[in-house]
Formats: sequence, structure tokens, C-alpha cells
Amino acid sequence: MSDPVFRGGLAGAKAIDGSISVSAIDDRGMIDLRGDIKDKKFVAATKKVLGISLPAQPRQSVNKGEVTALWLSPDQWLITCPRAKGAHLANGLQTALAGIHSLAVDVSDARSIIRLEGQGAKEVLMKGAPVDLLASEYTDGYVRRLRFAELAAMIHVVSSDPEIIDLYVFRSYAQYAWDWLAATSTKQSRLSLFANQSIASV
Amino acid sequence: MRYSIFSLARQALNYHKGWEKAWRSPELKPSYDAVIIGAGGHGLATAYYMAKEHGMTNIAVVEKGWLGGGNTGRNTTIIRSNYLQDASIAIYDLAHKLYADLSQEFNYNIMFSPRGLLMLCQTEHELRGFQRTAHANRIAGLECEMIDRQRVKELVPIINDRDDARYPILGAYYQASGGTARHDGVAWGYARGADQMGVDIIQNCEVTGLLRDGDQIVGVETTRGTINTKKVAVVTAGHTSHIMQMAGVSMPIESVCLQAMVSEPIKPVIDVVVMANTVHGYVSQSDKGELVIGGGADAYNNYAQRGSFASLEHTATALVETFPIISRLKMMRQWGGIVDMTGDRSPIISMTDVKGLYVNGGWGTGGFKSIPGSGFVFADTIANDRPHPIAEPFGLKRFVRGEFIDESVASGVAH
Amino acid sequence: MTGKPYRLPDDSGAGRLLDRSKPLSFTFDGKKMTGYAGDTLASAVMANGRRVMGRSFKYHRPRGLITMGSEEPNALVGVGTGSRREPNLRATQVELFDGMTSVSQNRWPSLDFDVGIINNHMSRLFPSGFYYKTFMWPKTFWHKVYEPVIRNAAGLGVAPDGVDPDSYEQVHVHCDVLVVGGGVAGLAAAQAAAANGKRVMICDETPRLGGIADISNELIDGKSQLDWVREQAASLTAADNVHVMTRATVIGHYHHNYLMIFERLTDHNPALAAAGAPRHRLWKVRAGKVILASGASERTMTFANNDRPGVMLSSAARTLVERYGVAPGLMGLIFANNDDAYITALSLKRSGVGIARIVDVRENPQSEIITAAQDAGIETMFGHAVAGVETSAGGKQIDAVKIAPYVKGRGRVVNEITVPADFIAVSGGWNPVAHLWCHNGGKLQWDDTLACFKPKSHDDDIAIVGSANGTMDLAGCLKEGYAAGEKAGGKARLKKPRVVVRKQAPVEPMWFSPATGKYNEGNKHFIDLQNDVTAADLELAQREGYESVEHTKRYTTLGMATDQGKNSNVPGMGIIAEATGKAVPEVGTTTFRPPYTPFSFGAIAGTQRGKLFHVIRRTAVYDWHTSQTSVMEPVGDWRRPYCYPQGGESQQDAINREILNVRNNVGILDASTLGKIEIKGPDAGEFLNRMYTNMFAGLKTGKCRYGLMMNEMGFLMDDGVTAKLADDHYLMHTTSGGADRIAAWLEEWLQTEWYDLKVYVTPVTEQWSQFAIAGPNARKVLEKLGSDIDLSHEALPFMAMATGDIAGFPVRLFRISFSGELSFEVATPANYGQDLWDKILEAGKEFGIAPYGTEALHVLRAEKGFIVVGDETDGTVTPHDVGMSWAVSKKKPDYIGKRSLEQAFLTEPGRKQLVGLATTDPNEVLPDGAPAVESGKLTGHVTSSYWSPTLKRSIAMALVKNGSERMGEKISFPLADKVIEAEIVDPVFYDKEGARQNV
Amino acid sequence: MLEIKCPVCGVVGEEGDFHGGGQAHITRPATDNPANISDEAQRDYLFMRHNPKGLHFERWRCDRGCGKWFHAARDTVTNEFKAYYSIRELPPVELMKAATGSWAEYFKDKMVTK
Repeated sequence: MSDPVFRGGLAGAKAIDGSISVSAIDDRGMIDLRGDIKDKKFVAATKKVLGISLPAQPRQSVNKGEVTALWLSPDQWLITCPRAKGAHLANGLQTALAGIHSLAVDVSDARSIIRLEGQGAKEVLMKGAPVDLLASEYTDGYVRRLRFAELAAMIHVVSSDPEIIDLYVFRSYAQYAWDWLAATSTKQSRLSLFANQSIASV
Repeated sequence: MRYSIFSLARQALNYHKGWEKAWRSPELKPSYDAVIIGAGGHGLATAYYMAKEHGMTNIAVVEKGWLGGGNTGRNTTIIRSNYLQDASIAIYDLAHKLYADLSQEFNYNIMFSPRGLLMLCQTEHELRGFQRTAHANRIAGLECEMIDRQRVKELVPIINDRDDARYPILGAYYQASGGTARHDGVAWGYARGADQMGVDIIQNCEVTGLLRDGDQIVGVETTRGTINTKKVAVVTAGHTSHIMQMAGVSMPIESVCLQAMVSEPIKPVIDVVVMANTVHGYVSQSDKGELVIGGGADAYNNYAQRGSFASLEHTATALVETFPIISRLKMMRQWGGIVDMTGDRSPIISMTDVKGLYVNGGWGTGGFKSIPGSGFVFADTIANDRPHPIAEPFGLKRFVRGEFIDESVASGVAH
Repeated sequence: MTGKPYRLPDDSGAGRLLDRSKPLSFTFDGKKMTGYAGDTLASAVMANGRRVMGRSFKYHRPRGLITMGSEEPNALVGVGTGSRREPNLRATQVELFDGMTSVSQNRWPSLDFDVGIINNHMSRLFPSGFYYKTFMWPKTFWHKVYEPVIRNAAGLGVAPDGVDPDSYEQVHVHCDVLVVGGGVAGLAAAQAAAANGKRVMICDETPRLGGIADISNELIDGKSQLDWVREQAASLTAADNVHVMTRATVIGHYHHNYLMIFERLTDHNPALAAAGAPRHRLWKVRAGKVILASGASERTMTFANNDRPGVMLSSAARTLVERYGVAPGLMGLIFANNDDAYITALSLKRSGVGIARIVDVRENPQSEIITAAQDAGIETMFGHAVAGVETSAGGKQIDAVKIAPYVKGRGRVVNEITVPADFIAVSGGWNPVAHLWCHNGGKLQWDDTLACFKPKSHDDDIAIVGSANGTMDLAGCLKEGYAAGEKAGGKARLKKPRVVVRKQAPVEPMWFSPATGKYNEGNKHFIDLQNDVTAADLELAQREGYESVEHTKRYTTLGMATDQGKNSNVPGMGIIAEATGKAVPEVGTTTFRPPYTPFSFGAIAGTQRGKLFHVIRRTAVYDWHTSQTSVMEPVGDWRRPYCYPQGGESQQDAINREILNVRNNVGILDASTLGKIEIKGPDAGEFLNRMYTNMFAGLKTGKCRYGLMMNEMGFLMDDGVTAKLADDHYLMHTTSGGADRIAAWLEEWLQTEWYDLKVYVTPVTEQWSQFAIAGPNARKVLEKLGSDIDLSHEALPFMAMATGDIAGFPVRLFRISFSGELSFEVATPANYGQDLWDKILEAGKEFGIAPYGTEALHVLRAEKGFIVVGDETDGTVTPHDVGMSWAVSKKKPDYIGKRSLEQAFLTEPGRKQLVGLATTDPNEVLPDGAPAVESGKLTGHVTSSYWSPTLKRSIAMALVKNGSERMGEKISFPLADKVIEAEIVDPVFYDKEGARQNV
Repeated sequence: MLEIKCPVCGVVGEEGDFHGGGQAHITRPATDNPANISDEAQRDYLFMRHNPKGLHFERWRCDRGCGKWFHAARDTVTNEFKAYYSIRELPPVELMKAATGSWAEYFKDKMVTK
């Protein structure tokens, strides 16, 4: 038999011609990792496999090479890597963590990632997410789980200048999130906040 | 003074100077045979039936604010009786039947309007749930029917009946005799009726303490003095826990804010009452032309009478989807009322461990429609010091026995 | 003066906002009219000589505009047509555009001739609350006769037709300071707040900043207020820490400084909407601090027939002239109790509008502005009041004004004179616009000097400045604005402007001007203009005991109109106070609820409409399903195929075929929606023991076990199969609808009650596509696909699981069955789901494979007597009730719901128990929910009912009183049109021994 | 619409991002004492609630954030949050002292241990 055909959660989504660039990323491997950051053995084992120390601070991420660890919770991280390496890394973690109270699960297919690029990306997200995206903490590497368009979602600020933000949503919700972005990122609804205003009428 | 078109005409000649007070403003007496705390619909109805059915006229209804100013004046005025559980059917049906004759009984038009009420079926699960209710109601003798989408469209021309709607209309459960009444009129009618039989309604009289002598209630302390009495009925929707605590009685109740809103008045677009449980909203059009919209309750305890925009938004969004013309109409006023939620979401009409202390509360979202029935059976319970058969299932002991009256099972909510 | 043009000439200096080089054409009630860019609909209609713009609610009296903005109670119009029609817009707020179609409301057949005016002539029969006193006989007539008539007469505008073609959206914004109102005080506050870099938003309801600066006469730093405002506006819009919004109304203040701003983006220019711009945008703002600079609104005064077209607020008259170059009439009279009206007098005079005189109720007021008016040659008349008007043309035209000496509290008018005039500009003082202050619990207090309610205290971080705070002088407004801005944004190094303080003569409240003749008899003194509530109505309410102001309001409908009491509350309370001899604060205080002004439901829904109303969750095979069948069933937020009709097949035929195909060949079901949760840790076994009713401790690795879950009340809430992956590692399956709920439920117990247990829980529902391959040929299909897993019964028996590879796909394979057939559930990562599905169908072709939907699934399980949580259970059903006592452990000391199962009612004999039903006529299918009735009482109901193609008869399950002890008994189910009889039988209808699944 | 702060991850968010879990400090009798729980004790556990006008103690989950449960003290009349604290802890002593009615009763003998 031939190799399994890969079909991401946004394979059928229609391209969006809007005020920012919106694209689907489906070549990412993801591992949901749970463990006790105060457990030295856990920290050491994960570092050995991943090559990085897990971020201990809320809403931070740590990146080295192809591997990024995103903080999800005090005892939970999402490890991302190239898709081809996902299963390998998951196995590596499971092996290294044998006997250590933890849970590492390959969840590469559980989420879809939508990348927003270009000036105004934050403003588009602000139409769906009730968080202060203009706060200074939203800089490179920032991670936050949030509600976006009524969905459980997560954003990862890949770069603040130029603006690149990855929006993670669960796979079954991806089409809805995509349709939402298509509706709110139109050129006619472009939003300028706090600057670039025309002089107000008097 | 009897009201009629003739008395109106007579008074018109005299520029309406001859009208008498609708009710007295009596002085509080030092003792009564019974004191009812709370001059809302339920409290006033209780007093009315105690006087009318049981000859108890030496009673007082004490009210912190002004009569009818709590949830009685803050609801969406819907009346229906098509519940699932036998106990619920019994009390709401009694209320419904009493409602039908109240205007004539009071000589005061409460504008009972059986304009028809339908509960939409928008999922197969909901459809099945209502089918079960329909059968149960038929056996109980209620006139209700399941209707199809075509009939729904005829009754509610503005409904979104598209096949590709997120929640398509699969049909509805229709109670032709369901409808609305004028909420203030109900409170005022009961007040006028009770007052005429000698009941003292004391407004601006806040209860500050309940007095016990061992297991027996002996009095009520108020901002206008202490009252000696052997029977106290607590009918203070939204504040039941607070008042009962004064007698040292805990309640299986949490108080939350339930919200409602109205649109600006428009010419008639909807003649019936529509409830859409799947999307959490219900709507009717008032005689003034406002769309009266009821929605959900906030998920946290709240006595502020102000709810979150979130729950209102949820409701309004659902209604824009269900009735697309609403999109270009405007929301004119929103408000919240504090409702008591019990563990099984059914009310409490009960004796208590304290002799002479009775409680009626926990109506959640169903208070207005039950007022006459609730007052009738509660009055009987107080007068005879034993639960009226219709009140009995709503007693506090159900929480010890595990004998809950769970209506949510009918609304298609999977647990 | 209908028919006369009111537009002032270009050289009058009036009409600041008009661009007379840009004429716009529009229609009002079908009549073609012309206005200019910059006009409002109200000013343009007036400029065309039409003063009557609407009819009142109850008496259908002709009405003209009375205010200058969003609080307008009279000039309500419908704008647009068809699905874009919007009723109840305030003409004073509507910006004119070319091609606008507008109509008046609440009149038939026309605005000029309205048959509803009959109500006015019969109004003595319709005092407040008349409907409570009549329409009661005969009993059914209220609903059948009276009410329909009333309903058809009531209401204002006509709703649009059909689906709104425009779009709406929302945006969430945080800021440090939100300034509400762009007048002088607001601009000062915003400047100061922004000086240190704080994120500041300032918004104004109107299309421009400045409030009433342009129609005020005092100077700031020696410059006109308008020039000062221009400078501030320019500097704020240029700042990169300030966001300036116009056409943006803050409609509500909610908990913790959460505010809603309603922004109108395209209403003034429909071309933008047509091009795809959102029509309205609702801003959800979380502000650190809020500064309200919402200004004040002018009050009218109450005299007989004070509602006649041509009676308007002094500020409205001034606005018409100054901004729109429209004269309110040809000869006017100013009626005032305060100094502000004198500015209007001067303004009108300057623009060439005739002023008969100023009538001032004050005895001998003295101030600079009064002197200025007198110096300009305007006649003043102190200690007098307007007592009424003389009208013609059915009340549409004022001819003269009746003036009488005014002595407070005196009932009769003497020495009345009549002065010709065709309009009256009225000023009864100013009310702070403190609505937002009240929304979240702010308190108001009565101010005797200003005769109004003004802000008192608030629990939130909110300040109120300027005239909204009752500070009615320019210097005070600026001072408060800067101070509040600095308090919010830190000490600011700003050069603050100088203002020459001009002394004003104090306002003298006047609630009621008596009319000629007997006190208040036969004359209508309007308080609530839209709802036609008169002073007499308020007095009647008092007389009848509706004394509390809340009773009065509800009895008379005072303040319930679309202006929500903005114009009527304070005068109404003043009247009640006079009628009862109380002081206003004794009558009661007033409060305001959101919204500040009515706003569109479309904005509340925002983007969430149509396909974005609510998410549809899609499995990896969703597109395939929808390409095969349109019969999809909502299951929670998912959509699952209900059945797959082929070539004109009915749904029932398709379901029967699918079922028989599973029984005889092999079927495939997309079961991806089933909840999947990984549970791992040294205490995972113990944890499962506590969550499930049955024992999990003894389960072996590689094996599966069915489990039941109760809530703490002892009622069933979920079920599913849990597989043991390793010593300390489990995979739990939940119902499709329960997946998220159960994952949260597990977390809750681990975090809040049993935090000593070492267990991690990770939901993995979304990771896997999972397919049930069921039927006698199931194994053959998998064998054809090829696998490294030994698929034999011996190696992988019923209730075993394995991990490996099938046709090159990484899989987890479970020998579990919900159909009673030989069945494998195969799970593969979701992104391979579609391909695996395709390959299974391809491989299964020769074995007769066909997909089956949820209905076939339900029939298959019912034939086997398996329950569905949510069908057989409804939140009041225990495991014992559904005959699953075998799954309720007696050994475990504790698990969720165990204790409640022992409550008296739950152990009572004679509870309803799950049974099977075999109808006496095998072709008769009981309806779902059908009632079992014995001796007239409801003793049970059908929980599931189907036609079983396997057994070629109907089958059903029911909960019946004491059912499990009544096997073989007959029981009847009376329906509306017939009675169906059935025998109580074992709920397992097919393959009781379970031989078919165990091969 | 409340604004809530999660004491676990520090996030400040909208009410809709959190999940209200009802009254705090309810002892589950069965966990400590699987046998001999009276019907009344089980009822109290399941249904009886402090329902004060004023200071209240409750549970919330940082639902769309870190997923952790925590405790909060809130005034049910003003909706002001007075404190956030761990799901495993009792409220700060000063708030236990400030509690009224049945809450005061509940905390009466618990302040020393804190």
C-alpha cells in the first residue's frame, strides 16, 4: 500500500484576500507534555530529549533550533517541532520519562495552526479575542491560551516586527476559525487603533 | 369602587377627580394572625387566598420597597403550564386556570392574553424531549400539540425557517392557551383584592429579624416596629436565603441574576410567544409593540440586579439568528432580577422545622406564571398548617429523600 | 407654518455645518425634498417647510422636533427600504445623504391626516391606566377583540423585511482611560490623561467633537470655544496613545469598568456598507479608569399644549440656526427659567430670526447675558410664564402664545395676554447626563440650586466631570476635566487655558405652568411627549394610590418611551412633588439602565450570524460525509451523518439497509466524535475507581472495560469503554456530547478534591479519527488492508486492544462493539483519517462494506439492549433503574454518587425501571416518549423506539414503574388517536448470549 | 461582565474566559467518611448553600487560560473581588473575620489553623 495521504484540518479552506495574510500551517509536530517542573528528574529528562529547558514562567516559550516549548499551564507544555520529528520526539520523551510521573502525548493532529502576518494582525485578532493584545507583553515568543470567537484557542507571537502570530485551534473548529478570520479581516473592515487616525471633525 | 366603562365615563365628566385609592396605606398593627414577608405577586396572592378561601383577614403583608417591585415587575410575563413532571403540571395548570378568570374576579384587567405559546424544537434530541412532554401533558389533560415547521412559519412569519440554519426548525411544542399577562396588573390586582378583604399591605417596611421562641416563630422585627405573630410566611424571591437565615434556617438556594430586555416599539410582527431553548432565548411582543426578550442567568451569585453583558449578548445573538429582522431593530432597555435557584431548579413551597414558619421561593425562571397557583396552595398550607397536596412535592424534605422535580430533563438538556 | 421654507439665507452667517455647494435630494413620506451636505434629516425636513415629523404614541397628536440629538422623543422616522429599512431613528441624529428615503411613523393614512387622532378627541376616556379598569367583559373579549385593536394601533415604526444584508462586528479593546464625551470637559480630561503616555480613548455620540462649544459664547484663552476645540481635537488625533472616536455612543457601563461603545460606520454613507464595510461596530472596552464628560441635556417646561409643533428646546432652536441655517419659525418667543436661553435669543436675533420676547419666570434676574439681550433690543418679561398656545390647522400650527404672570403654586391664571408667535424656544434648566454613572450602581442626589439630580457616589473607578457632574460653567468644566485627567493619567505638565468667569443668575425651577380656566382641567400639559403622559395623569396616579414613583411610572408609562425618561423623568418628579406637597427627593430618586440610547441588535450579534452563528465541529471525514448525504444530525456541536440514502432511497429504507448490511456483511461508522482522554499516573487506577461506579483496579494491560459514571446525586451522566494502555496509563472513551464535560470533570476532581492523587489527564479527542468496522466480515476487511497486529480472535479477543499499523497507518485497534457484531474500532491520527476511511471502503468493497449513520447505530445498539446516556437516561435515572446494578460496585468504599444512591427515594421499591417492549402488533412502532398509562396514571414512557429490520418487528425500550419485575405483562400506551399495547420484555432483543461479537 | 484574575498563572481576563464553580469550601463527606453519612449530611453537601448578600467565597476555573481551579472572595452586592487564593487553602484570615452570617459560623473554628 502507498503511504498514508496527509490532509490537515484546513485542507479545504478557501484562500482569504484580506487586510492581512492568513495561511494554514499543517506541517508541525506537537506533543502535549505534563509533569512537575519542580521534579529535577523530570526537568533533566525533558531537557535531554528536547535540548531546551521548559519555560517555568506563565505565557513564555523557549525555542532552540527546530524545537519550541510553549507554556500551557504550571504543569503542561506544548512542544512543537517539524512534523516528521513529532513521533520520534514523543517516543523519546516517553522513554526518557519512564518511571517519572508525567504524561507525554503526540497531539500533532489535534490542532490546526493559522498564521496571521502583516500589520493589523493584532487588530484582526482583537475582533475575536477579549484580551489586551496591545499590551507590551505581547512580544516575540509570547504565548497565551484564550477564547477566540467563542473557541478555545492559543496564540503564539512568532515575531512582533514584522507582525507574525500563530493562532492554534482544535482541529474540528479550524474551519470555523478560518471563516471567522475571513469575515473580520476584510480590507473594508480594517481597523486602526490609537494611531493613523484622520483628524476628527469638529 | 367598581371599575367599568361606565365608571370611567362618569369619572371623565369630572376630570377623573373621583377615583378612590386602589388600596389603603394602613398603619402597621402590633400583632397579626399571620405575617407575609414580601409583597410581590406570590406574597400578595398568598394573602388574597388566605383571606378569600380561609377567612384569615387579620394578616399583614410587609414589603421592603413598593409592592410588585421585585421579580413580579421584572419578568417577561409568560404564562404556560406545559411542564413534564406531574408535580409541576399540577401547580402550573392550577395557576393557568386561575389566571384565566382573575380580571373578572378582581374587577381589574390583568390583560391575560392566551395568545399561544410555542417552544421550538431545533434538534432531534429536543424534539424527542418535547414529544415525551406532549404525551405526559395530554394524559394530564392539557391541551397542547406538536406542530410542524409549516405551522410554525404560519404562526411566526418572521422566523428563520431555512434548512441550512445552524439549528433548523424541526417543529414546535404548542400550547394555544399559553400567553402573557400584564405583570404589574397581576400584583396590583391581588393587592387591591387582598386590601378590600382587610389585609394590611405595609410598604417601605423592611424585615430586620425573625423572632423564635424555641421551635416556634413568635414575631417579626421590622424597620417600622415589631410584630407579634404565630405564623410567618417568607415569600421573598431572590432574597429567600437572606430572610430565612434570620430564623436560623439554611436553604438549598443560590441567588443569581436573570436578565431580560425589550426592543423599541414596532408595529406588530409576532403574535405568539416563542421560546427557543436550544439557543437560549424567548420572545413575545407586548401590546405597546416592544419585543420582550428573556434570556439566561449569570453563573454566579449576585444581588446587584445587574447582569453581565455576556448573557444578554448570548440571547440577543440567538434571536438575531432565529428572527433575522431583529438585526436592524434596536434594544431599548435591559434589566436584571435576582432569582433563587434551587438544587433541582424547581421551587420550594414548604413548612419548615420551625413551627409557624413557612417558605415559598426558589422559583428560578418560572415565578410569574405560577403566581395564582402558588398563592392558592401556599395559603392553604399556612391556614391548615399542613402541605396542600399540590404543594407537598415541593417541600424541603425532597432534598433529603432525593425526590427531585427535575424539569430540565424535558428541555432536551443532556446531563 | 407648514409649507413655508425655513432655510436662512447664506449671508445670515448661520449654518456652520452646511456645505451649500452640495445639495442632496431625499424623500420624506414620498415627497421629494432637497437639503445640503451637513444637514440632519430633521433640519433638512424643516428647511423644506415641514415642521410636523411624527405622531405621538397614544393620542396621535402631530409633533415636531423638540431636541437636538439622540434624546429626541417626537421626530422618530423610518429610513431606508425593504430589508434595509430601519424604524425609530431620531431625525435629529440622522445625517442626510443623497437619495435617502425616509418616512414618518405611527400615522394612518398620512402624517397630515391621521385617523388615530380620534384618540385625542376621546382622550378624556383614556386617562392613565384606563385599560386596567375596563375591557373585562365579556371575558374572552380582551384577547379576541380589544387587545388586537390596541396592538394594531400601538407600536411605532415598521420593522424591515427579511434578512439584514449588512454586516456587523465587534472588537475588544483595553485602555487606561476612557473619556466619554468630546465636549470641552472631555477634551480637557483626555489631554491631561494622555500627557504621560497612558492609553486613552475618547468618544462622542455625534459626528464631531466639541459638544456645544460651537453654540456657546464664552471664550477660552481669548479665543472662541470652537477654535480651542479644533486645536485639542487635532492634537489628540495626532497622538499615538489616544484613540478618538465619533459617531460612537457609549451605551452601557458594566461591572469592573466594562463599557460598550456603539459605533456607526456607514449609516451616514450607505455606499460604504454596499462596498462591504461593517455597518456597526460594537467596541467592548475594559477601561482602567473612566471619565464621564457626557454633558447635560436641556429640560422643557410644562404648559398647556406644550407639545405643539414649534415648541422646542432653546438649545434645539439655537442648533438649528447655528449649525444648519434653519429658522425654527418666523417669529418666536423664548420661555426660560435660566440664563442659557438668552444665548439662544442673541443667536436667533443675530441670524435674523424674529423674537417676540423673552418670557422668564424669574422675578428679577440679573446677569451680564440678560443685559446683553436687553441691549440687543430683545424685549424681556420677568415673573411671567407661558400658559398655553393658540393653534390652527388641527394643532399643527401655532398662532399665538398665551402669557400670564407666574406665582409659584397658584392654580389659576389671571391677567393673561396673548402674543403672536409661531414657535417657542423653551429652557427649563439643564439635567446632567449621568446615565452611565447609574448603570453600574452609581448614586445620584438632588441638587436644589440646579433643580436636578446630579452624581453622588460610585463604587467603581469612575469620575464624572463638567455639566454631567452638575458643573454648569465653562471654567468649572475645564477645571474638572483637567483634574480628572490628571488623576487618571498622573500629574501633567500642560498649559491650562484661562477663562473669564461670568456670573449667571440662578435657575428657578418651574414644574407646571397653570392654564387658563379651571386648574388643569381639559388642558393637556405633556410630561412624557412620546407616550402622551400628562400632568393630570401623574396626579391621577397619586390620587389612586400609585404613589411610589415606580408605581407612577408603571401606571402612567412615564419614562417608558424610547427616550427612556431623558426628557420626562425630572419634570415628572417635579409635578409629583408639587401634587403631593413633597420635596422632589422625597418622591424618589431616579436611575437609569443600559443602554444609554437604543442600539442595534445587529451590533450585539456582531460577526456571529449565519454560518458564524455557532461553530459546527467537523471530523476529518466531514467533507466526505457531506458529499454523500445531506442528512446530517447535530450531536453536541458536531454534525454526524444520520444515514446515507442512495439513489432515491427513503431515509427509513437507507437506515434499514445500513443495519442489515452490518448484521450480514460489514459496515463502517465514523466514530471520531467519541471523547478520548488519556489518564496516566501511579494513582490512575484508583482515580478511575472513584470516577466510575464499577471496579477498574483489576483490569489488565491491553484490555478494555465498559464503565458507568454518575454525578454526585447518584444519576447516570456518562458511559464508555476505557482501555488500559500500560500499568499506569489508561485511555478513557466518553460519549460524543460528554467529551469536554467529562475531561473538565476529571480535572476538577483531581485539582479540587483529590489533589493527593498522582494522575495526569490529557484530552485527545481531536487527535484521532476513529472508525467502527462492524459486521461478520469486519476481520476480513482488516486482513485485506494488512496489519502487523494479529487480528485473530485468540490474539485479539473481544474487549482487547492493540497498537500497531494497518495498511501503513499508525493505529490503535479496539475490539469493542456497540452493535453486537464482530467489531473493530480503529483509530488513526486525524490528518490520516480521510485516507484511511477511503482505503477501508476500497478494501471492504468485495465484502459488501457500506457506511452507516447514527440512526443505524442507534437501532443496532437498541436491538442489543444497550443504553444511550441521554436517551434511556434523563438526569433522574440511576444505574439500578437501567438494570445495570452489575456495574455498581459494592466493594469499593467510595466513588462519585455512591452515597446518594442510598437516599430514600432512590432505593424505593417501584421506581421506574428499564424494560424492553414488544408491541402486540409487531408492525406498530411506538412513538418516542409515548406514555405508559395504568389506572389513568402515567407510569412510564418510551425512551427509544425503532423498527428493527433484523427482527422484522418494532422494538422499544421504556422506563416503567417496577418494570423489571413485570416481564410478560401487557401495558398500554394511549396516543392521541389510538392505544398501542405492548408486552414488557427483556430489553436485549437480539443475540442475548453475545455470541456474534465474540468471534 | 466581571474581570477576574487567576492567581495561578496571573492572567487577568473576562468572565467568559473563566468558569464559575459555585460555592467554595464544601466538604465532601464521603471522601473522609464513606460509611455512616446521614441523609441530612449528604443533603447539606449537595444542596445547602451560603447565599450571602455581601462577602462570599467561591470557586473559579481559569477555563481558557491555564485550566487551574482557584478560590476567590467576592462581594455579591458590589461584585468586587476581595481576594484570590489557592484551591487548597482557606481564605486570608482577615476575610474569614470579615465574613458574616453562615459563613462566619463556618469559619469560626478555622482561623487558628491558618
